[in-house]
Amino acid sequence: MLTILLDGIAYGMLLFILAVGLCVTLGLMNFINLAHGTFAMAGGYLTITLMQKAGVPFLLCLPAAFIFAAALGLVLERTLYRHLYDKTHLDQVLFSIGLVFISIAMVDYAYGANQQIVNLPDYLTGRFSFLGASIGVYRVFVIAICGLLVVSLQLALTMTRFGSRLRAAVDDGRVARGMGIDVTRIFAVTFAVGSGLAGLGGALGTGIISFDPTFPLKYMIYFLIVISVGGTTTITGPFLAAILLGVADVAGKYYVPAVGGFIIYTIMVVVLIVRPQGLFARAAAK
Amino acid sequence: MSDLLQLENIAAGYGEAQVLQNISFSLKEGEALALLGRNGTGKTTLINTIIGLTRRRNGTIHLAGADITKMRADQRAMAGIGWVPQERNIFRSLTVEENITAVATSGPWTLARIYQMFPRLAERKRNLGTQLSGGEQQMLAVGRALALNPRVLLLDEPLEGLAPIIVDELLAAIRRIVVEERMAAIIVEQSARKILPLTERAIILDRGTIVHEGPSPELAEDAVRLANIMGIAGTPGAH
Amino acid sequence: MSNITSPSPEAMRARAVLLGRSRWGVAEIIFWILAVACYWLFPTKLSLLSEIAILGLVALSVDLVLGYAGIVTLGQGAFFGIGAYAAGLAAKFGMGTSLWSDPVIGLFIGGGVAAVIGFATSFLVLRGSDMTRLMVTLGVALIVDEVVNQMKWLTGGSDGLQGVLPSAVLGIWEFDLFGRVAFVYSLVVLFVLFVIARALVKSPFGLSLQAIKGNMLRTRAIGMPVNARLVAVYTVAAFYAGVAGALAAQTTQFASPDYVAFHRSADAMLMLVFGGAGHLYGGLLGSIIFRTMQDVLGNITPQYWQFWLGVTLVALVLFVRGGILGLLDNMLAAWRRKGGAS
Amino acid sequence: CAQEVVKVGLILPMTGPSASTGRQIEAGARLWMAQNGSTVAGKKIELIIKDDTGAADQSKRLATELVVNDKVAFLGGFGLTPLALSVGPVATQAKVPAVIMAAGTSTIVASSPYFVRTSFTLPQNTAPMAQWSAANGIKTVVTLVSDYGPGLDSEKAFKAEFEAKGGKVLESLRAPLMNPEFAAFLQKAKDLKPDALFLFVPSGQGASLMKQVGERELAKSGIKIIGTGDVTDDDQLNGMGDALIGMITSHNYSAAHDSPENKAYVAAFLKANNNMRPNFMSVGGFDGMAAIYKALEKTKGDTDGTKLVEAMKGLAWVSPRGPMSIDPATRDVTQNVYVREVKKVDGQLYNVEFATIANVKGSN
Amino acid sequence: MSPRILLESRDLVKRFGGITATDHVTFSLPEGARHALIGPNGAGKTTFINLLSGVLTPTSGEIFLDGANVTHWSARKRAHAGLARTFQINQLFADLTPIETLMLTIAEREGEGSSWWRPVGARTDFVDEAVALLAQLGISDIAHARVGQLAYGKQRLLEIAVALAQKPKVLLLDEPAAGVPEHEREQILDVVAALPKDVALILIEHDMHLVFRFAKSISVLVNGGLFVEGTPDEIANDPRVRQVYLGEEEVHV
Ligand SMILES: Nc1ncnc2c1ncn2[C@@H]1O[C@H](COP(=O)(O)OP(=O)(O)OP(=O)(O)O)[C@@H](O)[C@H]1O
Ligand SMILES: Nc1ncnc2c1ncn2[C@@H]1O[C@H](COP(=O)(O)OP(=O)(O)OP(=O)(O)O)[C@@H](O)[C@H]1O
Ligand SMILES: [Mg+2]
Ligand SMILES: [Mg+2]
Repeated sequence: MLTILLDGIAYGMLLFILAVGLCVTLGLMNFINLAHGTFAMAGGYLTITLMQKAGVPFLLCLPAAFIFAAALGLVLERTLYRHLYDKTHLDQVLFSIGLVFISIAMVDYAYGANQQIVNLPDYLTGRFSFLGASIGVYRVFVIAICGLLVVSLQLALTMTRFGSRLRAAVDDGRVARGMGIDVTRIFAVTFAVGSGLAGLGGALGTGIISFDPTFPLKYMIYFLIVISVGGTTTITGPFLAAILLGVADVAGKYYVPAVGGFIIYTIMVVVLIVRPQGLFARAAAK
Repeated sequence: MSDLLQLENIAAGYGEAQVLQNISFSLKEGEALALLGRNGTGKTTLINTIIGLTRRRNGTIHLAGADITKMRADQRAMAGIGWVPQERNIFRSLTVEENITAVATSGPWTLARIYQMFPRLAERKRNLGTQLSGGEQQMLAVGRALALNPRVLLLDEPLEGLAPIIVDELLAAIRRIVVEERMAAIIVEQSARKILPLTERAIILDRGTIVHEGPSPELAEDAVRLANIMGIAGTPGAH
Repeated sequence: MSNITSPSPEAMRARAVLLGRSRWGVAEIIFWILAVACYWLFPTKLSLLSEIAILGLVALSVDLVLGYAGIVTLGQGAFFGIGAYAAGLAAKFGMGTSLWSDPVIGLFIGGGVAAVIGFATSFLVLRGSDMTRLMVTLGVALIVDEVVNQMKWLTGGSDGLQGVLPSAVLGIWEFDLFGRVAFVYSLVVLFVLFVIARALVKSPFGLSLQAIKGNMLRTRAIGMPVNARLVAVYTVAAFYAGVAGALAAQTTQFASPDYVAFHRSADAMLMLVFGGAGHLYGGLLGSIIFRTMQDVLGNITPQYWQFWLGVTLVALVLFVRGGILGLLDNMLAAWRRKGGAS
Repeated sequence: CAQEVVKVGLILPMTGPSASTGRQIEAGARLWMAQNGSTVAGKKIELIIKDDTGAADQSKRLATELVVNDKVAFLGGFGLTPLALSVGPVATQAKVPAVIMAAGTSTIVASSPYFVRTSFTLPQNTAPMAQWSAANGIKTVVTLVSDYGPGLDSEKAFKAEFEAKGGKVLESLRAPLMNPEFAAFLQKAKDLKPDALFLFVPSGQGASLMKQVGERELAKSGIKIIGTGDVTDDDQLNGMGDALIGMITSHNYSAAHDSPENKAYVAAFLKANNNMRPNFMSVGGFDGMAAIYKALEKTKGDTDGTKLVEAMKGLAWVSPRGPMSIDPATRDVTQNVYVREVKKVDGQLYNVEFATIANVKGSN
Repeated sequence: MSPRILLESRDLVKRFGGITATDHVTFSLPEGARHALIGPNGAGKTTFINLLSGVLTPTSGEIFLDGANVTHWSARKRAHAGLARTFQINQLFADLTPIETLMLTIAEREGEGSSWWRPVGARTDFVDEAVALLAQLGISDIAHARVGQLAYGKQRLLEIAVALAQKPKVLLLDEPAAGVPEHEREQILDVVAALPKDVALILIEHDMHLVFRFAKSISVLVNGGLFVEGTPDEIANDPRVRQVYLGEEEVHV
């Protein structure tokens, strides 16, 4: 019983860690960045390469993946993405799917089509008991990192002026510029952070799932579900949504396997009908 | 030499369309300028060109002697240009207070002072931008521009939608700011009679060019002339 | 004063302008002539061409919902799949003999069932932002996908529905291996539905959809039944997608869960945006170019065609506004300017 | 002088989730041609590869085009069951033999008289696992398979064989095909405390599954992990980690198969493919080409489809996987199935074969 | 016989969280009324109009339109029953042209909005009516331009044209002249005043010149509640109104 709950939370955290970067680019910047998975994949493949080829310790790979993906994000933002902020959502979809296709082919070219796996260091494998239930060490590790991320991101957004300047820039970039907000820089920094988080998510993901070139498409639906159920105005929303979805999915498959496959989708549809802005969106926001 | 803002031979527009041609004028510290003209003659376009949000095709702009022609809008704002857009453009997902603090720089205009000027904003400080009445949005737009502590204030129809009693107060306040704090201001207004008494000079635009430039009191006294220049049939302000 | 005067010059002009918009243009006529000519121009590519016609029909259906009414949808694949399975099952159990396996009746069955489901789910997309609608339609599609997978006894589950043997079209034309009948049949169906869609979007109904897309608050204030309009167009679009699915099932003679899958919906939307949304022809052009590129690139480099497709998408968005149609517009304008200068 | 060309059209998933299947088969087929020359019975063989992205309507369209436009003498490939099934009517109508080199649901071959299979079927590969389990002290089993055709085939075959031999299947779990998370199923299996857990997931998903099996420490709680060789796919096995050591599977091919033919095959394959290890998909492609060559030899270059299918019936040869033949009655593959254990050999993980069940029929 | 009451609110309340934007407003509007609603910024004028027109639902209280209780009717249904309004901030269709906007409105009024087989221009009587309306507001020149690219003032005029095209029984005008140049403001009100005598009008406006030129009766709203009602004369000379709203403004009645 408790094990199922913990497993559900851990699964939710996996969803969240993969989606957290998207909370930033899609949620805060209002950019439909379907290429989010590409940045996560960059972090994942970097980790795989560093560990397999260079023997870099896993824990060092995490910050490396963040920095690598952030740098990649920054470069792409400066060269390509910045031309798309004032285009329609549909253009953004088309553009970012294009990037996904490109990245799939490139990774395929470099690494081949088969699954890539890393083996975690011993101190992160194994299980330990907790109130009579047992849970994997790595899952606890992921839960802890997610918790930390949520708190720090949420603080950064609500307690600093950066958050409100960012939202102003998203609301009306033209006027924000006229009010002295350096929209260009704010977007670049935010996009880099979002991409970096995606990379970190990918790196952490290597501990649970395997990577192949179709990763950005395969997980896209999951990212989007977490964000839409959680609402796009906060970081805590998707965090709680991820937990809810994870627990419901795992519990559903455990107790009623026949309908297990429907659960996540049904929750999503029901939530969005009852609360179109997402379950945990700021009530006041339109 | 004490020109604070100087436009020379400006031509600008949107995309392919050119709206303004040959605009030259200057503004001194502590001077208020009325920008008049009929609908669609390019007043807003001129304001937007000064702040740097149109496509400039020709000419230069100087602020306090420095060439700001090539600067981006946000750099110009930081260099000392405050802007009240015609459509107010309150940031909708920010609260009233955030709308001000997000753009504020240090200077005499603090949050407290803005609230003091518009007590209504203090009462509504937690409302989101979209949850304000039209007039409250207008007050916030003015407050937000002041929070930048600019040297030049560009006000695009700032009186629109304000109650008469607030209009009086705001006009008095602008007057005070210009005189006491040596801020310069360009005020766009549809109703000349409200702002001519307040300004030293007036510019009248027609089809994107300056068709008249002169002291405000002169225009204010000579209603017929004003009407002629602006191409207005009726006589404004007369009942 | 009496009102019985001849209309003013302005009124005459306005009448001309408004009616002019629904007149068939030269470019349009050329487009359809070329479409017919394809039968002789590309005799070896007829099955690809009928697939393009079918995809074009799906993109057209997305255009009605997305391009005109502004409802972002990632769920059109569900209606396509439902249409395919409905028509496929009808043909299968009609055993190639009874009326049920008649292809034309199959189209109505496919479209009809899809329309019923479209109507039932249309109420879910009346509220919310782009993102919400995107996800709700996607969610519905994923659920349909899962249902198809689970109902193995009926649908054949993940192995797909086999043994779909539609009888000859109108009892005359048997489907042949070369895809000749399939192409002509698909093109005719596409054209008929296109003409109806064309009338639809040029009518007050179509205009009201564009208005809803532009400003809901105002449409309600002028007394427009916004929800009824959205339900109507969503249902019609579901019918279109269902017919396309039925066509697919009949011409390929099977249906598989892949027909309901997420990428169907995504492709349909991509093709539409690629071609240019909100002009009817965008979806058609998009599917022609998108699919042809995929085929050509896939033959050159079966492993890495996605790369070049991706590059094209990115370049198109960066350099052109409004997809392929936007590009054509720009080129036409440039050509005119040059012509005027010389 | 112009040599007459015989075209072979392979329809494979080269992109998308099943891309690795396509790559392995293509590499296997090309290796056969490299080793055996491109001329058979005086005719030049030309290989055409088409990417169907794993979508059945594409497989069907490509098959039609290959038949109508390219006039291929053989179709081949087919990464997944629905992809093969969709091509059946085309093969029948055009009378072109279609060689199934991957798809593993037992019923496919019966759907067209022009289908011939050189891969394997799931019942074929599964039943030996059940026999071995029953014979080795395993009394209770929980099965966990992917919820689609081959998975259900495998689940059914295991249960039938295992219960016929006196064992008991406690629960049959099915995980959605596209699913990154197995926690709920594995925990359920663990809670049921069977003697063994039988696993089947398609090639490519084994890594994720085994990662979570390892994490849940099922082996530590006394549950033996068994399955078909799809789970311990050679393509990925080496990366899956030492946790897999000791896992028992049954399958028709292992890269560690001990025969001169296989040694040569593996060495050549590694060399030609940038050190990618061949898996069971690759031998499907390799032997598919073998069947095509042998059939052409038998007909002396006659490309009449019906004659070619006739020629393939009863073909028998020694493949890298061991002896194999095409059942003349069913056109399905008959081959040895091996029971294997994951072991470390020269620092690399391999499926080391330790028991052989000879001449298992693909379908009957 | 007292004139027919076209629009009425009883004890209407609207709260936004802690803010009471409309505070027990009981109000009635007879046939042919020329009524002005004034009050300080944020007094609740727009909110009151939003309640009447069905954009917002009241917290409590009731609304009657021509005798029918419409409190729970949708905005659409109220529009069909003869209620039209303009918005304080333009609400137009940026991608359509003015003529299309009006065609749409007229078609909707005549119940032809869902006709789908005939092209938009087929009803020539609608076209003529739309053209006439544009001429009436002096914006014939921009009939075929994209609304989104019009100067603000022109959009303002179109906003009013749309409401007029509905041929309403009751018309609510929320600062219709805002952003319109002074000399054109009177033109707007002249158009409005030329509406049939039995149409009831409510005007919200901060331009006292217009208000006192137009109104036959005036209500002053303060802090959500009705502060005073009276003839223009009474209001102009009410010291309390001067204190909370008019200030030094010269008012010519
Ligand atoms: N975004 C735009 N794109 C193209 N043309 C525009 C745009 N905005 C304004 N214009 C055009 O530029 C001209 C000047 O408009 P502008 O808004 O500057 O006038 P204005 O004097 O401020 O009028 P108003 O009194 O109505 O505010 C108008 O003809 C208008 O149609
Ligand atoms: N959605 C909302 N949430 C919270 N408060 C709101 C909301 N909408 C309006 N308000 C508040 O209700 C009050 C009344 O607003 P309303 O727009 O009705 O004023 P108004 O009389 O039209 O003012 P103005 O003359 O400035 O347009 C204002 O103080 C406003 O801040
Ligand atoms: Mg203006
Ligand atoms: Mg208001």
